[in-house]
Amino acid sequence: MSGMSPIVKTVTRWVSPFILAFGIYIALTGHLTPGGGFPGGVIIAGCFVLLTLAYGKEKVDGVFSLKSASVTDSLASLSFLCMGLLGYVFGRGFLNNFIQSGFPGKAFELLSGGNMPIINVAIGFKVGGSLFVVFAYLALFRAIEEE
Amino acid sequence: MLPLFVAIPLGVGFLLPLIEEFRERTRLFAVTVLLETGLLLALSLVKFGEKSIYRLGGWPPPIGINYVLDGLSSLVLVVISGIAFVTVLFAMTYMSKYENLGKFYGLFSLMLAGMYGVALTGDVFNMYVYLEVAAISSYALVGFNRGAEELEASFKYLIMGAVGSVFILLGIAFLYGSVGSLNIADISVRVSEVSDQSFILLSTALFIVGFGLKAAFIPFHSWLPDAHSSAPTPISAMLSGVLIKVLGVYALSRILFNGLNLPSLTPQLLTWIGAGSMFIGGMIALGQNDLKRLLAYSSISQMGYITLGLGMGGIFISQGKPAIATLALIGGLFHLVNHATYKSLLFLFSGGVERIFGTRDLSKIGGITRVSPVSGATGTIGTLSISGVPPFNGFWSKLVIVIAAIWGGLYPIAGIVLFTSAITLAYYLKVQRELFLGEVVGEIADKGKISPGIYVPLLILAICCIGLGLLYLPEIRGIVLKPAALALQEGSEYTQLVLGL
Amino acid sequence: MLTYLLAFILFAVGLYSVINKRNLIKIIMGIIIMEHAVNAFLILIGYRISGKAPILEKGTSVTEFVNSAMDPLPQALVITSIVISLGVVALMVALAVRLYQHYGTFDITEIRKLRG
Amino acid sequence: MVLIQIFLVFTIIAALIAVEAPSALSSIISLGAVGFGLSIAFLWLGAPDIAITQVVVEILTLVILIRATIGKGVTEIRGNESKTLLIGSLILFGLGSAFFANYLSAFPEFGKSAIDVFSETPSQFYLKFGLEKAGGANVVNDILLDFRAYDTLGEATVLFTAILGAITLLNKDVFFGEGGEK
Repeated sequence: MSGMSPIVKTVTRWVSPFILAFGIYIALTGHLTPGGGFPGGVIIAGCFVLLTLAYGKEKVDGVFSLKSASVTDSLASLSFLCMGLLGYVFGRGFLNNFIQSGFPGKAFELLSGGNMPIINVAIGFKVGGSLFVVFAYLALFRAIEEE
Repeated sequence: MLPLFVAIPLGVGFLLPLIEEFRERTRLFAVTVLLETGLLLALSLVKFGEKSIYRLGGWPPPIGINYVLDGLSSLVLVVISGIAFVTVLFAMTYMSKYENLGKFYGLFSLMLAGMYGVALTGDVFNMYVYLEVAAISSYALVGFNRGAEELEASFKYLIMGAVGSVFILLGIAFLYGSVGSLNIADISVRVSEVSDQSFILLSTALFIVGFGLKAAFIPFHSWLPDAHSSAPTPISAMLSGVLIKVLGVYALSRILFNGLNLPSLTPQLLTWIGAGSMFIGGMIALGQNDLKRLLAYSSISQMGYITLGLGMGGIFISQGKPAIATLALIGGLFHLVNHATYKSLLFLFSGGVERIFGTRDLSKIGGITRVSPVSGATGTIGTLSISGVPPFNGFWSKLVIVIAAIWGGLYPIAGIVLFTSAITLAYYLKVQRELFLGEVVGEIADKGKISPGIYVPLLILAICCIGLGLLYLPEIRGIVLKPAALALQEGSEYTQLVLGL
Repeated sequence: MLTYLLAFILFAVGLYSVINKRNLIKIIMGIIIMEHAVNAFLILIGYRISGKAPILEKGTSVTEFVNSAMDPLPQALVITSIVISLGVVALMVALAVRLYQHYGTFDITEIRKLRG
Repeated sequence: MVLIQIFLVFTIIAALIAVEAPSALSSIISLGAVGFGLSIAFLWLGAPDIAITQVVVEILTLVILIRATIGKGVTEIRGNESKTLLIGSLILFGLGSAFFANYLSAFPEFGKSAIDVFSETPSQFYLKFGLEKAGGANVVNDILLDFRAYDTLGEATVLFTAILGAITLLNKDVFFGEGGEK
């Protein structure tokens, strides 16, 4: 996979930061506006998929390798579980929204909803990482097949 | 304590692939999972017999999701943990030459988490989600060997399983549309207030098809023999031993008995599906030559016994014969426990046979008792229990089912059960003749010597096969099996426990 | 009423594809279509005539919101089920690609090595 | 309401084309039309969260499907389709529709959700106390991440499991067990 034409590469270079920022925005403000961790994560994954398609596997490897993607995947899943377990440790129950009951933010602001923005970001990373992993594996598999 | 049942396997399942990204530590993975299952076994034994609910996130039942621990779920928890522990003990030696074990044990752990989730949850949609966790990891595990046949079996299983899941989801959608709630206890309160039951019946039908696909009832069984014979041996033991029971029969009966208050005609339908699976599964098993395929078809047949017991219980409940209903339900659940032990024993044993001879074709091998007396003896105990020979546990559960059928006046059912027992005996006698007795046939591979790591799990399960016969004694039965049967029978008790009405 | 029925026709199209097609990719598509149909049905159940999205805006009173917002629970369920179906599709595609590597075809009748 | 029906009819037609189209690429693109049509319908049905999720998930599904099939010469494989199954499924579908036509009165009317029909449903609680108790203005996210967070944990696990399974199956490493690569 050597990548696509220079036009595609240039456009991708300009557009991808915005896509990434949009994905993070969608994930971060899920509790206020439509969106949330899942669509945000898929958009983040889509950004890297676009980069891979435009530039070819080898170029992207340095920025966002397969290994770092699957490490992100595992770590983000673990951090979601840990958020749940923290509630348990604090004696408020598994998956309790303990930050909301401790420090309720002002409604309609970013820092409201307690655990929710944190979990949303964790889910965003998780989904982004795992979907990029599966795409990259499929691409890799094709590359091996074509040899 | 209850969230730990799901949180520990989830944590291990997330962690092992992460460690494998950096280093392949086969021994560490196996020991971690062994410790995990051991811990969970201890936890489920400590919790046995307790009746409690746990509110996840602290929200009261109809609003949040809750765990329910009653007689039935604590029994199922012990079965899952016990079989998982023995299977991991076996896999430690058996799987040690494979690669990607971090992913293997990770998926195994996630499958466990899914099963615990299904066993504990008190919410229909949550049951669907965790059922998917367990099912998806089992699809991947079936194809773990990555040979052509394994992949094909896995694909077939995946398609059938996905269709089943879609049907279950559609059933949930109908149920939500007609009662407006997802909590099982809340549903059972609201269902009795709905005037026109036709959509409840429709969602019941969808549930029976969906869970029937997961449990491999007879018209939906075609994936099971392929999947169970292609999976790595420890996974076959898990799939046949617990997965189809938890995902199929347990989940279905939880929803039908506790949630929908047994809509009319469903008990009859369940009984006849059970009788059909039992009979047809047995007949097909009779013609099999591959040991694992024979065991797989016999699983279909034995699942029939369990479904039949539960269905008969439902019939007697609706006829107003509570005592006999309890007996029939006890029969079904007793058979569930027994089948879990001896079918995992036999699948693990078939793995040992494959190690010794390099093949599972019954016509090409024989005389295993002379090659390896210990595994021969344990295999004999397994076949004798499954065919229902008196001192072993399989006999007692079949006896309870037959007694319930006769007392309740369902003579044709009793006849079918007896006839199927005869068929079961016939095909296991064939296994006896071909595999255990006589001279050594077939080439013995180099690794013919069976190490303790392989036969110790077999011995544990064989001792369970003999020991579980004790559950027939009324005193022990009253402690272990009766609360489980009553959990299904007394729907109001369940509602009270969850909603605190 | 017709609206519910349309969701079911979509479901039937998916089921038809799963049951009747020999191409692995078409079978996968059938399952995707079935899942789409169930999601659509769930959303239709939660629909209220002239309702609004279940997102509070500054200044709306809660009672008015309760009377005018769509049912949020089916929407939450649908997000979950969309993601689950995405996972299942990824797994199915991985298996199909692997099977293609072994057999050189997506035709299911040529893949049948196993009995019954 | 008519608009929703038009969109649903559009998705049905797209689905039929996706199922019957001879070339792989055109049927995958028609499948995309099903997803995008539905996501517009979701927008009309007052579910923006799902519309967004549906769109992005659909794009990724299409990319994965095209990646998997392109260049493999997948054309329609015809002939020998089992007629009995087709007839059986048509009969089942007919029975289902007849059932619907007969008993539809038992189901809540279209346009009325569980909130209108039943009393004290969980949905009413979510709408009433979502902002106050969970703190998010988006009630769907309140449900996903607070009231039913356990479902979301399961959903994240499902995705993790599926991806782990997929990479296990795609892994090229040779292994030494019995069976093995043939």
